[in-house]
Amino acid sequence: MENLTQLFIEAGTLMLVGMVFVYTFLGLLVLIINKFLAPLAKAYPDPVLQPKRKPSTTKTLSTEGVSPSVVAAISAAVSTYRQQNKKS
Amino acid sequence: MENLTQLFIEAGTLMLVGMVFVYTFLGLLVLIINKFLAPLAKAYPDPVLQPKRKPSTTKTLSTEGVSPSVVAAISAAVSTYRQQNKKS
Amino acid sequence: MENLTQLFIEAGTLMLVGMVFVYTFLGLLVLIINKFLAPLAKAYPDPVLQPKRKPSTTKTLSTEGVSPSVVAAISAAVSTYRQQNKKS
Amino acid sequence: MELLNTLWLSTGLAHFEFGQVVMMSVGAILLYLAIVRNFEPLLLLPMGFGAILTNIPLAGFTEAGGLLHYIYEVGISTGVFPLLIFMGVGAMTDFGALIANPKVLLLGAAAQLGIFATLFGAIALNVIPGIEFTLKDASAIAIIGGADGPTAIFLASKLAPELLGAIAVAAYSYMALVPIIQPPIMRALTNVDERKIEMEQLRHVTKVEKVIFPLAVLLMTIFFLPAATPLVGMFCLGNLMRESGVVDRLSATAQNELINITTIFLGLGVGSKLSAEKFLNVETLGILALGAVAFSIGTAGGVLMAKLMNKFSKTPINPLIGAAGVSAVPMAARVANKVGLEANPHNFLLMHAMGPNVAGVLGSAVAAGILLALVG
Amino acid sequence: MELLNTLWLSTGLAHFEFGQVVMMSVGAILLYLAIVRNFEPLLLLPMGFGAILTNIPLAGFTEAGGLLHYIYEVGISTGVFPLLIFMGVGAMTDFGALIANPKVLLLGAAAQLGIFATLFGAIALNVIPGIEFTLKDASAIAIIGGADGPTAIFLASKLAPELLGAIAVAAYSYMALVPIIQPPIMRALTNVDERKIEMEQLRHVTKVEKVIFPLAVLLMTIFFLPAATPLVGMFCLGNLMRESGVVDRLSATAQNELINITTIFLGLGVGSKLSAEKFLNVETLGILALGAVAFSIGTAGGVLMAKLMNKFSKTPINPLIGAAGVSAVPMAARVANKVGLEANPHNFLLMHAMGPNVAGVLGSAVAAGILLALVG
Amino acid sequence: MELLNTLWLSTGLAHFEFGQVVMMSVGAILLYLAIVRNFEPLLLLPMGFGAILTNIPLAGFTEAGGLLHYIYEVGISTGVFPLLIFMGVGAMTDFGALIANPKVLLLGAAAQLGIFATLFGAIALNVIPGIEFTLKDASAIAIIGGADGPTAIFLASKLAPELLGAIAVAAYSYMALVPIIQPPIMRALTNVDERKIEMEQLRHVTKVEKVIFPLAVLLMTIFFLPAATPLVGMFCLGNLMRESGVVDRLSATAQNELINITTIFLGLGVGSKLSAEKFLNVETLGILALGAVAFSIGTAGGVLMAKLMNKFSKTPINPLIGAAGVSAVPMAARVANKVGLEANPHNFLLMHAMGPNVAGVLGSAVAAGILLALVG
Ligand code: NA
Ligand code: NA
Ligand code: NA
Repeated sequence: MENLTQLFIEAGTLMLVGMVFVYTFLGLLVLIINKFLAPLAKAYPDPVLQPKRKPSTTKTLSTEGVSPSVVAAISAAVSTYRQQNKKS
Repeated sequence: MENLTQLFIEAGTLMLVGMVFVYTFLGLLVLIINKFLAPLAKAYPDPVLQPKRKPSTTKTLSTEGVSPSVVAAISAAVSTYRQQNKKS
Repeated sequence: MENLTQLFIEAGTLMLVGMVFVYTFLGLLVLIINKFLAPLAKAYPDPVLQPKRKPSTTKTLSTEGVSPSVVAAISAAVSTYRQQNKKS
Repeated sequence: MELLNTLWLSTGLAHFEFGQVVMMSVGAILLYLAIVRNFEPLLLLPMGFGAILTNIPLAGFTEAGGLLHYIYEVGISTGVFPLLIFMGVGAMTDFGALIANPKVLLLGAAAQLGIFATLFGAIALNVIPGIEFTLKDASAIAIIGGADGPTAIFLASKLAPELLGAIAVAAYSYMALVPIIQPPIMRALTNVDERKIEMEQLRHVTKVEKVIFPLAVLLMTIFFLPAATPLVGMFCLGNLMRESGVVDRLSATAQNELINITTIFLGLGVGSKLSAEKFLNVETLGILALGAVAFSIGTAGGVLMAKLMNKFSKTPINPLIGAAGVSAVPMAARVANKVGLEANPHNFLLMHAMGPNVAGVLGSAVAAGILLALVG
Repeated sequence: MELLNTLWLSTGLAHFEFGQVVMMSVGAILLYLAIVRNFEPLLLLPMGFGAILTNIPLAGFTEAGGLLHYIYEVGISTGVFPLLIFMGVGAMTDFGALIANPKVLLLGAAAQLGIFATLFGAIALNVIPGIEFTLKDASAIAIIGGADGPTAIFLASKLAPELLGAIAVAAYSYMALVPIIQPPIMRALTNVDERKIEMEQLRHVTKVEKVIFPLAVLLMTIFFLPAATPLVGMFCLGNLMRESGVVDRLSATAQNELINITTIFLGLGVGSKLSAEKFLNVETLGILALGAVAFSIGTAGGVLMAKLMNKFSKTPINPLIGAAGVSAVPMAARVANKVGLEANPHNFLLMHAMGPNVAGVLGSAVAAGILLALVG
Repeated sequence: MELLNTLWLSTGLAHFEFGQVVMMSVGAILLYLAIVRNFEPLLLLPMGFGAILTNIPLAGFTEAGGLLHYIYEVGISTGVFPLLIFMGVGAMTDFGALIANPKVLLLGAAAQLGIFATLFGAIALNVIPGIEFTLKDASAIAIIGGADGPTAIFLASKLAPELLGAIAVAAYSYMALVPIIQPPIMRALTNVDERKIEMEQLRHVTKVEKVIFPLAVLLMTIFFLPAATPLVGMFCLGNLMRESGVVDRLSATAQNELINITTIFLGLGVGSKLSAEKFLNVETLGILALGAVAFSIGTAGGVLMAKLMNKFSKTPINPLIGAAGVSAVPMAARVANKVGLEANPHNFLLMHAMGPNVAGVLGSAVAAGILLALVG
């Protein structure tokens, strides 16, 4: 049983040392992020990318939200027609 | 020549035993499929999937089959224009 | 210093032999290409492939270059409207 | 006649031992869990299959010259396969949620209580006759509480290779069982009001932070725990490849083909340790029991720590996200999100739980390093 | 002057032996067959290239420290590469057609006559002076009749590594020649009415069946022929990964990158066995002759069995699909389809021929297992 | 207390040596160059990371059983990794521009002056106390002038493994510096009129030519320089897989996943040679100095040869494309294009410079073969 007691003591110490170490390690990491990384974010912000306007590929079924090309086409067609009508 | 005869006997036996074994093995597999797998097919049929109707992405060049959004846009544009004309 | 002189002589010879060999090797390759490969090009020309005309998938935002389906739809809509107006 | 006898003796039927039949059933159960129950199939499918192959009489898969023997020796006893998996996992990990709210690292620390308490428990099991765990064995078993497969396999291959099969089975099974194990514990330790707590939206994390972060983690590991640098180092290498943006083709390969190839081999190789003589004993039962304890204590540790932090924090912390500190990425984070939604249908905790979730990976790698340094 | 002499002595021209020149021509012929005639290019291209590299004087590709030496020792003498290929092939195989009409398994059995008759033939060749085939040699040669590359390479590496080069060349060459070898035999053994027979549409096979099937095959192999479990097991693992649907990323990698990488190395490694002293002898001629015999007998066996079955079957069986039982997937099935269309332009046999085709893969893996068990 | 001491002794802080700190800084600088300056990141990122891992006290990455030890022994000391990279590069190389205008091969030959002059220079450095380069060392250093990473690593691993780290660092650094090193030399050796020279459009190259070309190169290497066949052979195998069009899946894998996996390991393995005792000495400074000389002389050699050829050629040759003969594909070709555009905004030299660029790869592989044959 002596041996087992010895093992228990070792395991208990290991538990204690281990948890303290893990907390210390990750706690230090919290500090590092707060002290060094977060300021970096302000010093080197991400470059503002002009959001490449991807031609929207969503298909809309309602009248609202029609794609710009369609609207442009219709405006052109309608105004052309209006002018033709005026002339006549 | 004795040695060769011996080899021939061994090769012949191997041929016989081999073919019998292959037939037995694959024949048993036939049985297993018929007795065990085929009934499984009835017990656990494939789930009937609602065929996901993908929005059709084909582009049409004729007037028929124009995509709904375009039709909606045009209807709206034309009816707007019609109302404006009426007012004037 | 004797040893170093010896090394210099070896290095010099190596430089000479190496450059001559590289030139000879790649020079021979020039010959081979001119004498053997180039004639092969005439003997076995590439088969002429009918270029598969991919349907153009570019989307345009300006009125010009509106996709054919949109134009077709608008023409149809407008001409329909025109006829309706005439009748009324 | 002699040939027929040879033929009979070359069938499996003539040579089956009881233990092999049982172990092939274990393999079949693993396949069932993987395929039907969708329990961590990426590893349990090849592992279950490997377990079956290993126990085929006469086939010699694990003897010198056998396929699984080569796989094990090349990739697992050297530790190479778990490290490559770890590199791939690093390349798949986004530390954004953690960098945005770094104090959740403490949740990842708290959940490692599962590991160290289990170590104590494993030693305690020595009172049972038939079980004799050394401190090395106990450490290898305890790492199950890290809820991280490659870490468990790596440590077990170094400290207790003869227990590797049981440890890997326990680790992956309980990882798959996280949605069953965790919620009762989470509900027992919190009240509804706590579970309803909504957290503030996370700030944007810049590219520079994400590139520096793996290097900072590596540097700290070098300073304080070199024994953890194989695991942490490969993880950080993968993450750096991902975030640097200059080696996208390497990052893509590490996340896909390389990790896939390695996973197939890792599963088969671990399965090769599921032989009757190594698995069918009371120690395996002990390991399975300890694994459940480890996950439970880890979960409790994370939740209680989160409750404590919520008391002192300026911004509110939902204690449920503490449970994600055990890692089991991303399952535990999803569980936190689900339990949170039950209490408050507008409370989306997923992103907040990803922080402690990846912190848990770091935490258990650090714990593995401590065990290697002090026990190995 | 001395340096110039050293330079001359370091050219290949100063060291060529006649055998090397001949073997490099053999390599060039393999490249020609692969590139211009499209004969099994995936393996014949690297194999032909490997044959050329192997025979370069002074380059030492197959000596200790040489690239091909490493490839051969790591992947071929261990059997690892053919087994990985087999896993990939399993992941690419759809057993649906076979499960829907299981009696075609008997066609896959019948076509293995090509293997066992060739074994007898190889022993018979011993009457020719200069040829001395042991039973092991004869078995390794006979497996050419299996019309399955990885099986042939695996068995040859175990039973007769010194014949591996000739056996692999024969196996892949005749597999590529299937569209030339099979049709005359098929036409000779059937009449037009038989070739016109239309077969009933196959029933739908469910996912559950497809998942259970590889496990059933593995179980039978374990019971009756453990010696075949390396080949059959890896094949079934690949197929299970495919059909289970839970590890799609592993299945995709096994079917693509992993099998591609292995194929490059397998081809180079096999090519390294195409050295003059191992290939340029009368035994190689014997092997090439026996290979043609093996494919012919296998084809005939399948067709005749199909004719026999057609007499007793309730549903009609077109005898042409018996020829697909030699495997050579999917070439032999396409040949059956093509010859069928000649007789009846509305008769599409492709799906029906896929059943015996994949049955043939199982059949020759089983045959390889028998040879390993009884002769190895 | 004892445990705390063990814990302290297991931190890195207790064991750091000065050399290790310096070498980790070197690794950090390589990472900086890769990530921020975009210097050959595919190799410098894993190499820099490997350098850091290698120098971690207690971690044992390069000791028996360590990850980097395995990687180095398996892939670099055998020469396998550089050869696989070379196969992938071959599969990515289009020789069209070279076949269309074959005389640019002479530019690729001229640029190899960088190699052989540096060999002489390395021997000359022996006058400096503390530097003692043997002819083998000098040859391994000289190959930096080939401006080709895998060739340099392959040759260094054969001739001077203890210098491998410094040689690889120099080779990749100067390759990345090509846009800075070359333009001043190019401008100094040419006048504006020469730089304005427009070249005729290249003829179309057929598929047959492209398929025969790698075989012709291989045949010549077999005849005249077998020692170069490992490098040239694997390169030609990759190119043949690409151009033959019959093994597209193998070619795709060689160009992507296989080369990516190998690159990660090659970088780590080379990094493992960046240990203090092997790198921190006056020889490394010598190597870095010689590398700059090598690139400069190679560039000058190519440009001067192009000027000479322009005098005798029927069709005009812009001397700038001679600089691309050092290889450093495709950077050097882009530099030639850029400098050309400065003098004449309508002068697009890129395609014309690709010819000498790929010729330079062949040229330095041939030079490596010569060094192996005469010095190795
Ligand atoms: Na964890
Ligand atoms: Na077969
Ligand atoms: Na070069």
